[in-house]
Amino acid sequence: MNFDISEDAKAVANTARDFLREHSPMTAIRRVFDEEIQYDAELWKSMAELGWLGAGIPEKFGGFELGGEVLCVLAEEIGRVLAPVPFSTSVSLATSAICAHGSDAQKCDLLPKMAAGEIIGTFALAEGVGDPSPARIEAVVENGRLNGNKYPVADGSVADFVVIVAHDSAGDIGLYFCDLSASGITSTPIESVDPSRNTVSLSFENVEVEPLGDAWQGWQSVQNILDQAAVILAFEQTGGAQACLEMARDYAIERYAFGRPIGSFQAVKHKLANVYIATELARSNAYYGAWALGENSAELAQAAATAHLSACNAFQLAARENIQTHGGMGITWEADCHMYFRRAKSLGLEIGGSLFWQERLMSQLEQQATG
Amino acid sequence: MNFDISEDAKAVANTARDFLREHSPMTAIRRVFDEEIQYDAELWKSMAELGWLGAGIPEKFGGFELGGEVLCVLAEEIGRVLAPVPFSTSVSLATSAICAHGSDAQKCDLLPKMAAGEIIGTFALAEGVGDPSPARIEAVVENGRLNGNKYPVADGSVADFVVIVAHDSAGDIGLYFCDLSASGITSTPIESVDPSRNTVSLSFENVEVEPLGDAWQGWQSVQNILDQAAVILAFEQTGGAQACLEMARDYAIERYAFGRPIGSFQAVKHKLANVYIATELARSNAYYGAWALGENSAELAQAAATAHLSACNAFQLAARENIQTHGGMGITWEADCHMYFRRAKSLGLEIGGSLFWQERLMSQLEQQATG
Amino acid sequence: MDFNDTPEEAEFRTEVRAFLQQHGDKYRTRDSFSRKNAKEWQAIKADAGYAAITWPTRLGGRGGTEIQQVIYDEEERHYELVYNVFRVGLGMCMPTLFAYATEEQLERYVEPALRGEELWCQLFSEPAAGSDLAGIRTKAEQDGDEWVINGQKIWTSFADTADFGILLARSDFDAPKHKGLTFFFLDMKSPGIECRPIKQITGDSHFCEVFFDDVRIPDNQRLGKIGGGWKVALTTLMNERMAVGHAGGPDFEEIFALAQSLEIDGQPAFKNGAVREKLVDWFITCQGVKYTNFRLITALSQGQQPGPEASIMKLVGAEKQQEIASYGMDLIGMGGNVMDKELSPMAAAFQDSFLFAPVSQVAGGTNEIMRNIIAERVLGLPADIRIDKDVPFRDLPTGPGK
Amino acid sequence: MDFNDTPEEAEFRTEVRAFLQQHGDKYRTRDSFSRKNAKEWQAIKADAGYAAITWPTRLGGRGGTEIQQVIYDEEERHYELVYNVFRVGLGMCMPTLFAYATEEQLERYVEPALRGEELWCQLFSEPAAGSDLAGIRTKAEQDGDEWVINGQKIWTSFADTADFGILLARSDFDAPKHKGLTFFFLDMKSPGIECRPIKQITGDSHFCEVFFDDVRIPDNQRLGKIGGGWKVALTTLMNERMAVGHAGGPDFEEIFALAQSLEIDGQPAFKNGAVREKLVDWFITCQGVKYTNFRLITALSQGQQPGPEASIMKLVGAEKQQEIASYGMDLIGMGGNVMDKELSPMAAAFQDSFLFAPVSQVAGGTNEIMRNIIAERVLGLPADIRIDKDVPFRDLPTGPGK
Repeated sequence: MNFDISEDAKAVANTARDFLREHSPMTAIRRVFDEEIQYDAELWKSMAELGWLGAGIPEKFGGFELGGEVLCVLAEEIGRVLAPVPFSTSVSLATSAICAHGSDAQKCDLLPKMAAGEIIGTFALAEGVGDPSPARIEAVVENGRLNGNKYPVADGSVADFVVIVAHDSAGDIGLYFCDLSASGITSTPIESVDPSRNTVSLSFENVEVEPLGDAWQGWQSVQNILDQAAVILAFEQTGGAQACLEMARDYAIERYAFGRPIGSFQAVKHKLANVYIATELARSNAYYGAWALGENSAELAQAAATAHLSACNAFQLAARENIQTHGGMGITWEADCHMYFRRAKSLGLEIGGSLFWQERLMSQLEQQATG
Repeated sequence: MNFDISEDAKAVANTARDFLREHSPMTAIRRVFDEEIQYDAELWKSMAELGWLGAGIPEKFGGFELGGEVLCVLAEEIGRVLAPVPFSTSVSLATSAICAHGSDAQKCDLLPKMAAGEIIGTFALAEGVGDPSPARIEAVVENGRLNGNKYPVADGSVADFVVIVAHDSAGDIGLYFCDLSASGITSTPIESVDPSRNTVSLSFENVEVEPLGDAWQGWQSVQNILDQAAVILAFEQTGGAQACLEMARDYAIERYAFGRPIGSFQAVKHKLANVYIATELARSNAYYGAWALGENSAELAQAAATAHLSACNAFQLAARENIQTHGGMGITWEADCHMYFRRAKSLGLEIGGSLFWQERLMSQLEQQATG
Repeated sequence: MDFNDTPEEAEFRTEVRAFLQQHGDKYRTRDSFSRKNAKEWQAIKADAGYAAITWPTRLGGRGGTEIQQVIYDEEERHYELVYNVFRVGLGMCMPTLFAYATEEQLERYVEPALRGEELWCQLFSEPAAGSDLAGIRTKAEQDGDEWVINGQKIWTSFADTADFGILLARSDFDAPKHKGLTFFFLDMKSPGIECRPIKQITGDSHFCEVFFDDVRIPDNQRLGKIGGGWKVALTTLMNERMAVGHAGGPDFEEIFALAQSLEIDGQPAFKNGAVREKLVDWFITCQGVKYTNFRLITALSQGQQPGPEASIMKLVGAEKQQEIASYGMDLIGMGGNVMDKELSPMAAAFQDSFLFAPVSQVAGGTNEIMRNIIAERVLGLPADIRIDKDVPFRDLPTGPGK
Repeated sequence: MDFNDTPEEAEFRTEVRAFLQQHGDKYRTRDSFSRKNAKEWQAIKADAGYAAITWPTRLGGRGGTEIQQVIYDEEERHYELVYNVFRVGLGMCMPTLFAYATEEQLERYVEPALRGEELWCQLFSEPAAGSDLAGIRTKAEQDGDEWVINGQKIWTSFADTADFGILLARSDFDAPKHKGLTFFFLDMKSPGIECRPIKQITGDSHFCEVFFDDVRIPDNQRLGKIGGGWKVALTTLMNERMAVGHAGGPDFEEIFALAQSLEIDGQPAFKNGAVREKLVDWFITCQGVKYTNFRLITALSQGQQPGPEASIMKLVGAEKQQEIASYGMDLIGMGGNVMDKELSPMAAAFQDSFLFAPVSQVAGGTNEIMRNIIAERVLGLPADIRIDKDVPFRDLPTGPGK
C-alpha cells in the first residue's frame, strides 16, 4: 500500500508552498478586495514560467503533462494562501474541457497559450439560481450563434475566452468555445460573496461561437468535466481548511484571556480538534479522488463527489471556527479570516451546491448496490 | 399573556412530584428490569385513589375531568421518575380512544373501571417495522372476528384490554375493542430496548372484537388519537430530559478529577448548557401543545408534532449526555443513566419515529402556506 | 393558559397603539443605526411617557412595569421604529448614572439623553480585553482634581457621533485585576480623543476604535470609588436589555418561502426530504424560541425580573441565523454567491445574513461565554479555575502577542 | 499512489494467507471475548511466528515490522479470529515487562503469555480515577521484602480468569499526585483478591471490579522505582494498539442495506431525501476513516511509528456508531424498540449497537479526553491549568462524593 502523494508531486508541492509564501502573501488578495487589481498578473506569469499552468496539458500542446496529482497539490497550495489567480477556472475547468473535447486545431491554438499564461479561460455553466442540470440550460446555439445569459461566471472579468454549456436547436447539450472579445457580448461585474473571484454576468446576443470539438456526449461530458474539477477543488478546499486551522491554532496560542492562552480552554481545544478531524478526513478523501483522477478510474464520479463534499464540510467548518476563535478580531475586515470564510462558501457553490453533489454520490452508490 | 401552566395544574404537579419522589424511587423500575414485577401495582392503585387515572375521563363516566393540562403535568412527573406504570398506554392512548370514539355503553362499562385502576388498557397500532400508516395495517376484522399480528404493544403484558387499529373487509380503517382474555389471542413477551415497557407481540386468530363506537372517520381518527398522545408524551419526555439534566449536573458538581469538579471543565459545562437549551425549548413547545390540546385548537396537529419532535430531541440528547457526563459509571447497569437512555429512545418510537412526525408537521405547514 | 393580555395590559396596549398610530408612520425607518429622524422621534416618545417606561417618574420615566416595556416594544416593532442609536445610552449608561451620579449630574444629563438631544456611548472593550473585560489596560492617572487617560478602546458603537461616554479604565496596575479599575463618564469632545470606524466583515462600519491621548476627566465625573470600577461596570452590564431570540436576517419564514420558490429536479425544493428535515428542525427551534420568549414575558407579567435564562435566546438565535443563511445559499446553488440585489432571490437576504452571522455569534458575548453563563449562573456548575484573580495585574501573563 | 503491497509485503501476505487457510477455519469464533479455542489458536500462532510479529526474536517475536502486523491483522480478520482475551497481556503488559523486568522474569513470563498459557490483565482504573488515572488511591505499603495492597480497581477485563496482572498503586500519599505511584505485577491467585463482574448497560459483563484486602506482592515484582510508577504506566499506555476506526456494530454498509430493505410511503427508504442526506454523510465519514487508515498504514509501511493522530479513528468511529444505530431504529419506526433477533431487521444489530455505543464513547478514553489529546498532542495547544500537580496527594480536593 502506498496511499500517499508521489515523491514527484510532493516536490512540486514543496516548491509551490515556498514560492507562494514568498510571492503571494495576503497583501495580494487584499489588493483584489480593494479593487486595485483584478488578479495577481505577476504571480500568474511566474506560475506559467514554473510550468504550473501547463501541468495538465500534454507536451505536444505545449504543456508539461505533470499529471493529475500535481494539479491537485498545486490546487492545495493555492487554496492555502488564497492566491488571487484564475486557477480553478482556467487551469482546471477550461483546460480539462479543451483537453477532453477540443478539436486538434483548437488544442493547437489554445493550449500552448494557456500553458504560457498568455490567455486565460473560464467555464460558463450557471444561469442564475439552481444546480447543474441540463434542464437549467436555456442558452442556445443556432447556426453558430449563441443567445442566452450566464451568471455567475467566476474569473469572467479576467478571462480571454469562455467554454460555454448550451444546447443546440435539437435540444442537445454541448460545449462551445467563445472568444470574449467577440461582438454581442455584454459582461457585467457581479457583486459576489467572494469579491476576489472577478465574477461577472455574461449576456450573449447572436454571438459567434464554435463547438468545442465534435465528440461530446451531451450532459455526460459536462458532468465529467465537473467530476474532474471536483477533485482538484477538493484539494484547494483542503488547503484552505488547513490554513484556517493553523491560523486559529496560532491565534489560540498567542491570544491570552483570563491570564492564560485561550487555546488552554476546552471550548477552544475541542472546537479545533473537530476542525482537525474534518480536515484530515477531507484530506484522505481528496487523496482517494486524486487516485481516481490519476487512474481515470470508473470510481471517479464517486470519488470526486466524496472528496468534494468532504472538503466542503471541512473548509466551511474551519473557516467558521477560525472566525469564532478570533472573536472580535475575526469579524473585522482587517483580519484575514473573512476572506477564507467567503472563499469556503464560494468554492462550495461554484460547481453546484451540496444537494447536487449529494445526489450525484447517492446515484453512484445506488448503481453499485443494484448493479 | 399568561403562557404558563395554570395554578390548578401546578398544584397537582407539585403533589405528584412529592408523592412520586416518595412512592416511586428508582428501586421500583429496577424491580421491573429485574423481572420481579411487571409494573408497580401499588403505585397504580394510589394513582387511582389520587384521581390521576381519571384525570382525562368525564365525571359522568366516573372520572375527574381535570383537563388536558393536568394530564400533561402528570405525564411530566411520571417521566421524571420513570414510574413503572402503564400511563402513556392506558391513561393516555386507550382512554382518549374510548372517550373520543367509544359508544355510551362502552364508556359506561370501561371508563369507571379505568378511573378506579381496576382495568388497564393499551393501544395496538404497530405491525412490526414501519411508521403509522393505513398502508401498514394488515390486521382485518371480518364478521366481528379479528385476524392479524400486532407488535410491539407496550404494556401488553399488564393490560386487560386493547384498542386495536384494523381494517374491515371493505378496507376501511377502524378502531376495535378487544378483551385480552378472549380466546384466539397469543401474547408473547418481546425483548425490547426498554425492558420496563412490558412489551408483547399479540397474535389474533379469529378473535371476537367489537367496534369502538361507530363514528370513526377512518385513519383521521387514529391520527387524532396520536396527536393527543404526542402532546402528553412530550411532557413525559420533557420530564425525563429534566431529570437527566439534573442527574448530570449533580454528578458534575460532586465528581472530582484532576483535583477539581468535572463540572468546572468547559467540555462538561457546554455539553450541559446544550442540554439545558434543548430541554427549555422542548418545554416551551410542550406548553404550546398543552394549549392546543386544552383548546382543542385547529393547530393541534402542528403543535403536537412540534412538541413531540422537540421533546424527542431534548430527551435523547439529555439521556446520551447524562451517560457521557457519568463516564465509566454511566455505562454500568447499576447506574440509573441507562434506564433514561432506553426510555428516551423508546418514547421516540412508540407512536411513530421522527421521520413520521416530521412529515406530519411539514404537511401541516404546507397546508398553511398554500391554504 | 392563554395568549391574552390582562385587562391592565390590554388597556396599556390600546394606549400605545393609539400613540403609534398617530405618530409612528412618519418616523418609520429601515436603518436602525440611523440618527435621521431618531432624535425627533425620541422627543415625541419622551413627551408621551414612552421613552423610558420602567424608569421612576422622578427621573423622567413612566414608573411602569417590565411587561409594559415589552408591550411597547412589540407594538413599536410593527412600525420599524427601533432606533439602536439611543439603546446604549438609555439602557446602560443612564442606569449606571442613576446608581452612582450626584443629583446635580442626574439633573444635567438624564433629560437630554432621554429626549435624544445628547447621545451616549460605552467605552469598555479593548483589543486585548473582550470576553475578559476585566483585563482592560487603558490607564487612568490621577493629577490633582483631574484624571489623565491613555489607551485604546474598541467596539464602541456611535463613538464618533456621541456627546458623552462611560469609561472603564485601570487606575492601579499593581492591584489584582478586578481591584484596580475606576469608572468615569466623559465628554466625547474632550481633546485627545480620536475615533476610527472599524470596517467589519460585511464591509459596513458600525463600531469604532477610540484612542485616548492624555485625555483629561474631572474627578467629579468619576462614578464609584477609586479602584471600585468593576462593581460599577457590573451595574452597567446587568442592565443589558433582555436579548432577543431573533438575530436578524432570514429566519424560518424566509427559508420556507425560498424553498417554495426554488426547484430541485423539477419539483419545489421544499418537496425534497432533505430540505424538509432542515425546515422542520428550524421550525421547531423557531417555535421553541418564540414560546420561551412567551414564558419569559409571562414571568415579567407576574412581576419577576429577567434572569440569565434569556441567554439561550441570543445563542440559539445566532446559530440559527448562520445555518439558515448558509443553507439558503446552498439551495440557490451555483447562483448562491451572487450578492446583487436584483439577481439574487429575496434581494440577497441570505448572502447578507451569511456575512453578518459571525458578528452575531461574537457581539454581545461569544457563544462560548453564553454557554459559560448558562452553565454557571443557570445550572450552578462551578466556575473554571482562575489564575488571574489574586495576583498584581502587571504580573499576569499576556502572551507573546503583546 | 496505489493500493498495492510492496513485493516484500505481498510475499508476507501470501505466507499469512497460506497459514490462515491451513488453520483458520477451525478456530473461527463470533465471540471475541471467549477463551474457548483461544488458547489453542494462540499456541499455533506462536509456533508459526505470528503471535507477536513486532517483538524481537530473543523474546519469542518475529522481529517483524509494524506493517507486517497490520497485514496479519487484516488477513486474520477474515477468519473472525480476533480473540480479545490476549490483547491486554501481549499489547500492554508484556511491553511493560520488556522495559522494566529482569531477564529471569522475562524468561519466566513471556513465553507462557505468548502461547496463551497464561492470561494477563491490567489493574489501572479506579472508581474515582478514570480519565484522571494518576488520581488512583489503591494503597501500597512496604513491609520488609513485600508490599501490602489495599484498595479497589475497576474496568479490568478478564480479571476473574487472569493468571497475572500489572498494578498501579499509590505508595506515598504525601508526595504530589504523579510522584507517589509505584508499579507492580502480581499473581491474580494471591490471597485477598476478590473479583466481581460489572454488569454493563447492555446486560453483558465484560469487565470486573477487583478488591484488594491485604494482598501481598514480593518487592522483586515491582517494576521501576518506588515512586516511579507513573513513568512505567506511561510505557504501558503508549503501547495501546492503534485504535481502529470501526467501533463495532452497523456501519454505512448496514444502514444502507437497511434503507434498501425498508419502505417509507411505499418507496424504498433510501429514496427519501432526508435518508439520502444522512447516508451521504456517513458514507463520507466512513470513507474518510478508511482512507485515513490507509494513510496511517502507508506511514507504517514507510517505517514511521503510530502517533496520536490515530485518536481520530476512535472518536469518529464511536460517534458514528451512536448515530447510525439510533437512526436505524428511527427507520424501523414503531418496531424500532424490538430486540428479538427473529422479529427485528438484521437480527436487532441496530438495537444492540445502540446500547453498546455509549460504552464505545467512554472505554479506552472518553470523547472529551480524545479531543484533548488531539488538541494538545497533535495541534500543540497549551495544556489546561493544573492545580493537582504540585501539592501533596492527600491535600487534593476530592469533592463531596468521597
